[in-house]
Amino acid sequence: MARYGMVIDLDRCTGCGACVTACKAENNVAIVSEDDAKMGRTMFWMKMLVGYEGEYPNIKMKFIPRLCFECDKPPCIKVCPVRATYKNEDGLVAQIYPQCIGCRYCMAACPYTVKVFNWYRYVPEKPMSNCINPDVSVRPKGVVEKCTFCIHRLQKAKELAQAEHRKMREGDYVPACMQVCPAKAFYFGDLDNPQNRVTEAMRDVRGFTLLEDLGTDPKVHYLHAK
Amino acid sequence: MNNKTIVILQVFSVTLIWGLVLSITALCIHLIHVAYRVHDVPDATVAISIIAILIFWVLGSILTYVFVGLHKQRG
Amino acid sequence: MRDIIIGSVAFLLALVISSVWFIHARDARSEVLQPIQFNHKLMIEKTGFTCMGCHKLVKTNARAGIPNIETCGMCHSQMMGKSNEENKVVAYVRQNKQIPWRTIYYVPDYVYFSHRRHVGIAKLKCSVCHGAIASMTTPPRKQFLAIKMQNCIDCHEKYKASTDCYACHR
Amino acid sequence: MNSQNYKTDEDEVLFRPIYHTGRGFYLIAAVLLLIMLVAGTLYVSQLIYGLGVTGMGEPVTWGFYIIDFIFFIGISHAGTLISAILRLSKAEWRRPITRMAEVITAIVLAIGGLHPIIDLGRPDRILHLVTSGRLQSPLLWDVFSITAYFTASTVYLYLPLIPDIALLRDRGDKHHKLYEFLSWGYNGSPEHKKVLERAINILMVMVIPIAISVHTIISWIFAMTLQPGWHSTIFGPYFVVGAIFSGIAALLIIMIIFRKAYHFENYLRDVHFDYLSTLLLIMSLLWFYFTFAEYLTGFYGHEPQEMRVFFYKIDGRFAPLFWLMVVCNFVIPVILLGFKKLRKIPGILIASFSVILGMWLERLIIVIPSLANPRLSYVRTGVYFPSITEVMLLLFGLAALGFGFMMFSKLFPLISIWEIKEGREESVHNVSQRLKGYFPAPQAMHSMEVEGHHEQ
Repeated sequence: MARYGMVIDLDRCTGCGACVTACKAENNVAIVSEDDAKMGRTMFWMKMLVGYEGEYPNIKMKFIPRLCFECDKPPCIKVCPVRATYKNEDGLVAQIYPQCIGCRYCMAACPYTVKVFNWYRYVPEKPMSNCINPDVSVRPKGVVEKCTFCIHRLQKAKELAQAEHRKMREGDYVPACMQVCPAKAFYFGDLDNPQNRVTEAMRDVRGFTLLEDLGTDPKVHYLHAK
Repeated sequence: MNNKTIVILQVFSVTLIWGLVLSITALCIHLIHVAYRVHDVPDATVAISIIAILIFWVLGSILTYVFVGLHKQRG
Repeated sequence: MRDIIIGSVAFLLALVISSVWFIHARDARSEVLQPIQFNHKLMIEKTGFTCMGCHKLVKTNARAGIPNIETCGMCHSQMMGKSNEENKVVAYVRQNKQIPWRTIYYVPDYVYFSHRRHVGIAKLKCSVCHGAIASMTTPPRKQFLAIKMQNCIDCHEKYKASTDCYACHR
Repeated sequence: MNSQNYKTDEDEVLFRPIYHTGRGFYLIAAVLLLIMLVAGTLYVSQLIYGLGVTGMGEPVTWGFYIIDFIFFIGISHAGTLISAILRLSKAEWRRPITRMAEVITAIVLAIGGLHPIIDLGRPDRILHLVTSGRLQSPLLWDVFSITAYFTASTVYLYLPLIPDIALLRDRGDKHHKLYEFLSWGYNGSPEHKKVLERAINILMVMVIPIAISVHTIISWIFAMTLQPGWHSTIFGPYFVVGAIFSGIAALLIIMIIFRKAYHFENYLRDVHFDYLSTLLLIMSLLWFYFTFAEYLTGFYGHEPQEMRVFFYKIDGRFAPLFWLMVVCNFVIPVILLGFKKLRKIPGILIASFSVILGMWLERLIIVIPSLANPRLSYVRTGVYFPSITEVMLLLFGLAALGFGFMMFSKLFPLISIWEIKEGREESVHNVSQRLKGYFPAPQAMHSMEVEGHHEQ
């Protein structure tokens, strides 16, 4: 079984936000009203975290595209009371919407706060309602959702590979955020395959993960020269 | 409503607690079964269920003990 | 005391009624009537078509594909027999209007179901899910194998297919 | 009403609330019902529109509901635990207060147990807990422990109630059949007494670990996560201490209110309030010790993420609430209960209310700041302000507690009559016997009996 992971090169990232937009469009992530946004209910599976380094006037902005880190030892799955979130055979942390009872315990347990909750049933308004991706479900109200590494793409890619009687190749399956990145800051693929570019990038000395000391073993690594 | 109905109702109320106890037991066994099937830390499930089942069985037994004790020496 | 009895009886009654209604509402889907009483059996016998003759995408696509009037029109641009139902098809073809078939089998949007996976790769027979549809003289009115997760899982377990939720849920 | 025959009963006052209902009762009941109705309507709107009607957002994904959940379950420790401990330690002064404590437990547990369901985004899927529950999740531990505690405390309320029900049955006035049904044929014979006593003895030993486990497990919901401010080993005992603390305060409030309303002055005497409030004072000190230990270790370690939460609490947005909590939970009770002069009914009532408020604030201060300051420091600090729905559902809980208590008082005596009678008949003798057993010297018998009165 594969073990999908990602490397994001922060030195390449310009903070343009294409990944954020692509993710929102690809995964039918709801666009919330202004009032809700003020209450912190904005929904991002891929979020651009902005950090500031240095003191005025020598401020350096730091952009960190943050998606679900698909941890190898995820703290969120331990607490789920109904197995709505679990680690599947591809090493992805699954989030099964029809199973979720909406207790939001996983959200409280996730140290990276990657999960978002459907506070309402969001109905896309007119122009956006034409842009629903049929490959991805529109989540009902009251369930937790998160980045899936574009699992619908994996489902299709696996099936196509099977239909063509071959193994999955690198590049058969990439998440939307990586596909659109103009700076080519993303590497993605099977971490068990040492020939992949992603495994190569993971060996880079610049590599680090967020909150490494928690021992969650995120499968999304960052590259950043200090 | 005569005395007989009352006694029947009383017996019914005791069976209720046993219904709870047995359903909790069944639930625990079911959860252990599921945990084994999906390989999701079954030993922890077993440990927790043993405690839960034990507590409920003792509770049910105490209530039954009282019920039987109060009815045995009736009249 | 009487009030209590009446109250509890009413409560139990409400509970029974609501649970019966709940179970009933989940199971019994009203039957679907198609605009044309299509005869699968006759079609297969007369033309020698297989299922794939009309449902062309079944091996290569997620959806099997319902033939459009262009497909029907290849033969039925004029009457070939005398049946009343064929008459309707011809009428649709002549007016160049799609036949408003009604959906019987559907999966919710959070489920990824693909015919390619089941027919193309796993080589399942259509009858596994659709029953003896090839020998039916009228279109099916309801799902042969109800689209329920338990049914999927039973079969997946039987054939050792993946039962990972992420294999189908999305 | 033919209770005239029984007017001679020495404890007639305790039966009175069952047979006589004043106008004030209806008025208060109506107000409480109205509150519950309004809250119920708001909850229905939450069911329809989703949890968006609350003030929760991200990263503060738990709000009032979870706070109320901990708070109410905490209050439930009033009862069974205190009454079990007092029974176990043969504290004779417990006799008039055990029943009230147990009733609080049963009612509050039912209310508290509802809160996680209120908090669910999809309560319609609650059955998933049965079909595919994970016993490894602390939430499921909670489901089990609360169910166990609720069952145990209801049984523990019911068994000591049986003799009283039998008394009511023998009076034969109101709800005769109900009492006949509930009394399980108890006739007060020595055999029956023995059976009941034995069952109560087993139960009270069993109930204590269950009660402690319940609040420990609730604390583990938080402590099992990696969040700063939650991931603490001290949380179990800290929560239990807080729970008993707020439980005693709630018990004192209810005792004072119903003593006034139902004229129980002869039964709930100054000595009971004195002892209970001393217990409250001890718990207040203990609470302070735990709080101090918890925050000092966090502060001394100075882990950056921990410090973000720490300063948010004591110096940031939550500082007023934090210091109000300290005042309510520590300063006020210690002042009011520490001095004998102030430890009178009004002072105790004020202290109890302040403890209730303070303990509710404590739950708030545990839940919200940790969520508002996620570990990942790039994430913005969250804001949370409750919506009217959440506030009303808190009021619903309080109203339901009051209403449930009032309803109970109309069916069963609020003070355990048989225990009072037994105490009057037997315990004076028993206690003096016991006291004799405490000391070896037979010469000092006379002076010791004087002491004995003092002690019980």
